[in-house]
Amino acid sequence: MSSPCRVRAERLLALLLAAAVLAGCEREKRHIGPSGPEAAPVIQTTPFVPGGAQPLPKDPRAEFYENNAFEVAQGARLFRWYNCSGCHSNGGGGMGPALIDDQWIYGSEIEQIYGTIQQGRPNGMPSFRDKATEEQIWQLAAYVRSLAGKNSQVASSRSDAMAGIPPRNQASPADAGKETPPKRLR
Amino acid sequence: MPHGRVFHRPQKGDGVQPRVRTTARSIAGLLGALALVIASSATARADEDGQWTMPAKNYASTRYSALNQITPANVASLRPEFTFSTGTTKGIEAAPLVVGATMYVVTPYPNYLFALDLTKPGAPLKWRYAPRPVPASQGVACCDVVNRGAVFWRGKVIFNTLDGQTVAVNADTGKEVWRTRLGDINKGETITMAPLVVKGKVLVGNSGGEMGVRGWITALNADTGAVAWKAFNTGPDRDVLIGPDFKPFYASDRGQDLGARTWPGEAWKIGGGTVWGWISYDPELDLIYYGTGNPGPWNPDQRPGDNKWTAGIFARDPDTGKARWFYQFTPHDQHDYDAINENVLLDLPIGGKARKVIVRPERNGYLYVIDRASGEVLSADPFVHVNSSEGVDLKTGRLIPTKAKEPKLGKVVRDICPSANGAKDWMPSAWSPRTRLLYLPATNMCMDVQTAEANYIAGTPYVGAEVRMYAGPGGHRGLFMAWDPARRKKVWEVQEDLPVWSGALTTGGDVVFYGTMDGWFKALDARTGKLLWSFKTSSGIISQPVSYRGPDGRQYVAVLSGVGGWAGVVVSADLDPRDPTAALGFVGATGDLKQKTTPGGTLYVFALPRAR
Amino acid sequence: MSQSALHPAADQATRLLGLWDLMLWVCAGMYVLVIAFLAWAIWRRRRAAYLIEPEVMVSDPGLERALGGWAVLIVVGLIVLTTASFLTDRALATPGERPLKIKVTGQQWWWRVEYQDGPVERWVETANEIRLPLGRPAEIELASDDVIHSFWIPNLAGKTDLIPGRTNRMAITPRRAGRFRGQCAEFCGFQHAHMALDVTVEPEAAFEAWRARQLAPAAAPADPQRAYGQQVFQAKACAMCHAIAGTQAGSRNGPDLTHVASRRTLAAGALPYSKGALAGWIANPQALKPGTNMPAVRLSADEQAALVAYLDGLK
Amino acid sequence: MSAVPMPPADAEARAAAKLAETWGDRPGVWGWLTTVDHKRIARRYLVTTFVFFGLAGILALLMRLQLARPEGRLLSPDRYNELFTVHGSTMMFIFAVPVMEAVALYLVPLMVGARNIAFPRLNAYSYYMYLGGALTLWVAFFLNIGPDIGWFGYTPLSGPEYSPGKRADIWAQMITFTEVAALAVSVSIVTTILRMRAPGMTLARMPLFVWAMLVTAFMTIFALPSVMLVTSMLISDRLMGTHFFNYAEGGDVVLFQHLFWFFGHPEVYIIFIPALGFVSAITETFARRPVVGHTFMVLALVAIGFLAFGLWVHHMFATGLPKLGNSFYTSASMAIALPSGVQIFCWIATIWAGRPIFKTPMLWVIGFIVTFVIGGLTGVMVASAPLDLQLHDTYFVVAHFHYVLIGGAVFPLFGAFQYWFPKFTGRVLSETLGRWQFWLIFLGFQLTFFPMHLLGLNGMPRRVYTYPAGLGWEPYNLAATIGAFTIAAGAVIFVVNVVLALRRPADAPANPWDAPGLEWAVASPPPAYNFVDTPAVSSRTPLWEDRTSLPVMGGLATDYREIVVTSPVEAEPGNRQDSPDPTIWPFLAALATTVLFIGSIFSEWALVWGAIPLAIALTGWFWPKRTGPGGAPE
Repeated sequence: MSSPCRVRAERLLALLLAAAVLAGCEREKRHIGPSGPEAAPVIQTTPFVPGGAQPLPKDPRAEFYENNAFEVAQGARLFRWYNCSGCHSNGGGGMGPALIDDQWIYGSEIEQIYGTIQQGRPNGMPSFRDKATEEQIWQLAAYVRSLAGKNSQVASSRSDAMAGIPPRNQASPADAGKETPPKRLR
Repeated sequence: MPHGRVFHRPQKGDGVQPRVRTTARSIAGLLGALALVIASSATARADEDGQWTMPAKNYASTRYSALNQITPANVASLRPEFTFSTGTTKGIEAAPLVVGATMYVVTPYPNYLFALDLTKPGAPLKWRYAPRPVPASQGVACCDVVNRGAVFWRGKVIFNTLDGQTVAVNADTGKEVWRTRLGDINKGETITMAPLVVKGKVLVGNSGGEMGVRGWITALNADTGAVAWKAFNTGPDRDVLIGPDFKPFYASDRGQDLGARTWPGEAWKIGGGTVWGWISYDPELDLIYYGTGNPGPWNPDQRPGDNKWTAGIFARDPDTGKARWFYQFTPHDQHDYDAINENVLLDLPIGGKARKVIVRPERNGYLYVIDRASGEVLSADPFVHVNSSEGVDLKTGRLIPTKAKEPKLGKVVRDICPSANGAKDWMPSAWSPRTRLLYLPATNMCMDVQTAEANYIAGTPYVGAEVRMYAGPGGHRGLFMAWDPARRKKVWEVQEDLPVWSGALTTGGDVVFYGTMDGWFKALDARTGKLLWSFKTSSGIISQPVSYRGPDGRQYVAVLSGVGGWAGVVVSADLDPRDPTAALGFVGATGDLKQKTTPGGTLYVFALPRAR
Repeated sequence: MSQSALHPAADQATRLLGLWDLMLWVCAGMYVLVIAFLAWAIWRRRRAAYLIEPEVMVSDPGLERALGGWAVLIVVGLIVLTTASFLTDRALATPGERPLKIKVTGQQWWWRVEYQDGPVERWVETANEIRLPLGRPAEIELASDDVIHSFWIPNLAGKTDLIPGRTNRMAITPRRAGRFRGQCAEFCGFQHAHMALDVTVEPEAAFEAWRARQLAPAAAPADPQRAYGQQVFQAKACAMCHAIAGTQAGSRNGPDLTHVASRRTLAAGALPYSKGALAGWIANPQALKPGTNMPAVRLSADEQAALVAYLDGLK
Repeated sequence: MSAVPMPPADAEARAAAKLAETWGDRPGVWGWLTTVDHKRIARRYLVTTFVFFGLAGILALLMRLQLARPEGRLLSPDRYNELFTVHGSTMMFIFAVPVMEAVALYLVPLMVGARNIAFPRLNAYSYYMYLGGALTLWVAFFLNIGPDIGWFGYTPLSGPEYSPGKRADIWAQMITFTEVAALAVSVSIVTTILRMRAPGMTLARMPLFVWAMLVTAFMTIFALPSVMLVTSMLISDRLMGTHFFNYAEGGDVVLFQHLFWFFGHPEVYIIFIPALGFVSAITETFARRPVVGHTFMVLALVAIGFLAFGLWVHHMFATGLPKLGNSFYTSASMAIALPSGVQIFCWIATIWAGRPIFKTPMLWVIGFIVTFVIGGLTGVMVASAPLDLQLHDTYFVVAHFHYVLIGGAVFPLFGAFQYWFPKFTGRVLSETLGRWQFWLIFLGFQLTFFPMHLLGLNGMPRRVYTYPAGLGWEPYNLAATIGAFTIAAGAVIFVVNVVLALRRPADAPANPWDAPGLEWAVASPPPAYNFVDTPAVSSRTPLWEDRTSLPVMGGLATDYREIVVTSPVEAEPGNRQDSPDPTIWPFLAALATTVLFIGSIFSEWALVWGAIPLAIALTGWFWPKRTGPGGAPE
């Protein structure tokens, strides 16, 4: 009853499935243990450098935070908890600029967003340097990227709240510039 | 088709000619009250000097200029005389001032003050003054970085800066005379209101009801800038300057320390009640009147109780600041119905007697007529579609909230009318003693609200609500109407597609002016509401038009164009209209504005062609 | 401290224990009958040989009559139990006189407790602890801010869920003073296990004294170190989530800490309160309660000591 | 002691050879993939379900290790949450329901005297779907993407805000997989029972196990769509941002619970009612007499089937629903004790009136009664709306449903396995090892789960990854852990027993227990065609009726797959019908469905693009067979 072909078929299926989901493994990791101290990334708001163009400095941690669903979800929570939503609403902006569009005053790279949150910016963005841990700033930055559709594969479709913007897990950076006015409700 | 539709409210027994009948009735009403008209208070009938020295024109806040060169007959030939770019891209809510032969224009952040020389052709710049407010103050200004104007007082132009300072500038030289820091942006305090000077005291109040500030009004010595008194609008009686003279009309406003006891714990310390709107003054009674903003946060569950003294009106002694009476339009406000609107001081025949009243079109949707000596509400009538409340109980003075429209934590409560900006926000109305009508700009919007726990983190928003606004019944978002406060009814109304966010101006020529958010500056017949003239300006209009007599003796009308404000911040701050909750929900209603106008401030001054 | 439905300290739990006793005896009786019958059936013919020709044509009128009797017995038993259950349910639903109104909000993974009793100026907020005056009914309003939780103090009453978007209510009339433990009873994520409530039933006078103390804003820092601690609290991430009445801190993401040192547990019952435990908790919350939303905030030794001293002074 | 009738030997042999050729499968992998033989598929189901039973059991042991002592630090809360979710989900969706169906798939056609099951291709499809679901869950679990939301997956914890990533989607799709499989099986079983019974097997003569499966299959058909619906709504919320469970936008989190338990409660009976069938069959054989009160037993089964749909709210008494409504569900929940009590009585009465032989299967039946009655009585307790407020979501409930599900379903299943193992494999399991297994598991079970009643009453909630010391919970937890490992020892003996038996030659007689049912009329294991000639039935216990021969009905074709369709009530032969040939299409269709389901975890477009290969596979599947006149192939 346990013929060898049966085992083989199962293994094949398992392999197929494994291949399908392995890619998504990293973004499912949930880091809930204690975390060690971290250094801030190098922050540079513009790629314009005297003496010729240079790539923006990349931080090795950026990848992890940006492509991890759990970290992005933590960022979404902090976005509400730390009153980011008070100024940026659900990403459409208000007292602060919109985050779901494709305009980035201080840069759209996650390291640059980290810098904006951590350092604050002179036209009204407060500095969260001591107000949030490094990990939390990464999480927030990763969530902000998801608002712009930069990492929609790890974004949640919605929160348990009033419907605001279209589902972020469906957003792509290409949509970010499009500003179709909302249909009149009612 | 940018022009609004004229809509005549049907009258009882109306036949085929409503317009004629309306006019006839107005005239009949006028005749009937002739004696009273003559006896009308000086507050509403100042002798016309052709100047415009304070945003509301006069202490009674009528925004009525008796100049009468421009009439319904000739208004069609109004044409721009000169323009002036402010160089700003934010919403301009201010009224230009005209003193003598100089016009003063104050801009939104960075709060430039320009003086224009009206004696020369094209009114060239005389001087400019830049107060240089802290840029970070932009980050704590709810609903655009506006400024609602300056005031002129004895050779000084006095105005407030976004970062919480009051500045007095020499009107001739543009040199700073004094500056006083009143607000702290790290607590979320800004100042956007236009000050008023009464008996040598500059009255200033703070903004930031969405940031967890504690509202106050203060009086500064107009010569030195020193604080004469400061009254908070929440907290114990000594802070509110409530003493033995305080005699509110209604029992619910009487008691010890209500400003603290109608709040849980120390919530009153961050409870709002700001003063970012209009102040009026009655020299006879020697009282100032001003309204207090919404209680904070918007989530009402965090502040059970009546939340005194927010969302109400104070009468105070201008010399000492001592409160005389208070009336709360919206006790325990649940929908951000700030009560900062203009108080138009009139003498009206009510019940056969002439009464000194305040006419107050309130954000909660009711037009109140209040005895300004006692604080008694004489009438309160809805002037737009209202379902957030069922009416005002005139016995107790209390608004009767609709149970089904009360926000519930976590739940979305739908179709609350009017929306958070109210039936009428800050944009002031105008009263014509000739037509005996109040001309009021209004909005027709409803909203969905979801409340949530608000976190007080100093310097960040303290709201606890998500809002999504949209057009009310009929689909038009704005209204401009004429209201007869004595007969307590609407006489005519014009429906506008976009919210009407500009103030009103009426003149001795029986013409009414206002602007629309897509940039049309309009003149209507004051008696019928008929559109007589319109002009498309460069940006949306959300400011207060004024009229003055130029050095050449001609009547001018001036208005600042420059879209923004809460209603227009979607354009001025380039918000994303895909988020209907953006800008506290206003983007839900005005998401299409970006396709209709662009930001940028310009002064427009109009006049009739010179007689040949 | 006790967390048991078998040692009731309130009317509600007592009624439920009564119902439990009834159920237990009725069910035990039934069980004894069944097992006795089974034992009899087994012993009756136990020496039967294997592979006996089966009986095919059988009729069992006697057994079928017995079956009828058994069915009647079951029905009677069920009627008794259903009636008892119904009556208990009714009794639980009856509100008491002069109820003390308390609102409990469940959050991942702690409890916000608001005493909404009397005029609003007398309202008090605390976290993870409930004090109840002996003999006075408490009416508890239950809500949730995130996921479903369940409010359960077995010594006092049965559980009721806290459901986002809904408001539930329950009544508790404590009859015995003492300290009890409550716990979240609906799976709510990582730290469902560490979401406990410290419940004290005490005489009304003691309760009022406690409430008066809770009503006061936080004590001003008594010495320079504590004053520094207060600055640290305000300057660092602490103030982003916690409130301390009488100071600038007013965030409601985490528990209100106005009188944190007067509580007997920390981190929703994860630790008994002590200055040392507080220091350990602040230093590394993720080690003690993995997954908690409290982050480990980087502090220097001085800052840490000052902060702990400050918080420990908030009696 | 075969009771098969003896026609002329050579004719019989020729017919059998022809039938074997007609009904047999191609050898090798192709034959494995294309088979539609209900027995082969059922065997696959059995092996797979038991593998996952073992795996889920290992998870239980890990949880018990964690809880053996207070403040255990063996597992992180995240890991623990995954463990109990995967344990519960596996036990409910991947073990309990499918294993009962597997036994039924094997036995029901034999018991009703049919050549194959109705819709055999659907049946083949169902297995691949089931396997796809099981692998989805477990592969994900091994990749550390195991769901961590409980087997019940309550919103909002399972919703888009509180379950980031794909964990909850994997859980939801696993359910869709397994429920598609279960629905396919149920449809096949209902049709087999109602239209393919041997002539003369009227409903009144139908064995109790077949009755039990008929009720179960109907319950499945009515209950499972509810859970498929609710998990699909959940996926839709998570993937597309719909608002079914968003209380803020008019959705309702409690709606999830209603829909889930509308399935979830009948689910318990879907697991438990087949076990009642096992118990009836075993009792009958080993008490050496028909079950007392057959009619009452059938009525009780049907009554349970109906009542089971009226009690789902007793899982939700703590949600604050209106009190009067709760009282209704209390009454209904308690009422189900009556049919259960009647059945218990009938079995004991059968033993009492018969001459029982205490072989291992019978031990399991006695273990079942002793254990299950406790579970039933605690069920009465938790059915009481007010009392449930103390017991709900505590270890009392853990104890209760393990008494019901292990005592009430797994014990009979082990008995059934011992009992029917010769039929499945042609080998008899060892009695000695069987008894060791019984006693270890029975005693280990009591040691594990009885203390949990006390834990629950003493306030220990469920689903906690650790607990503090000092609340008096330590000894009970330690006992439970020891008990759990005792059960594990019993399970090891079971595996050893099976392995040893399989190493022996297949020499079991057709009817080793001298049992009365038709399944014992064929060889052990049965040939591909089951019966040479369709039996004709005139009694509830056909093999006890005439000890030497079984009347048959001849005339069915032997050169192609032909079956006889009988009337639903009286089982009168009606028309003949073709039974489908082996085919690869169900496998391909299952593959296409798997791609669609897995794809729809990631994108709703998978529904669109995945439909194309699925449509192709189904077209191939249903492509009309070219048939000549009279139904014979051209």
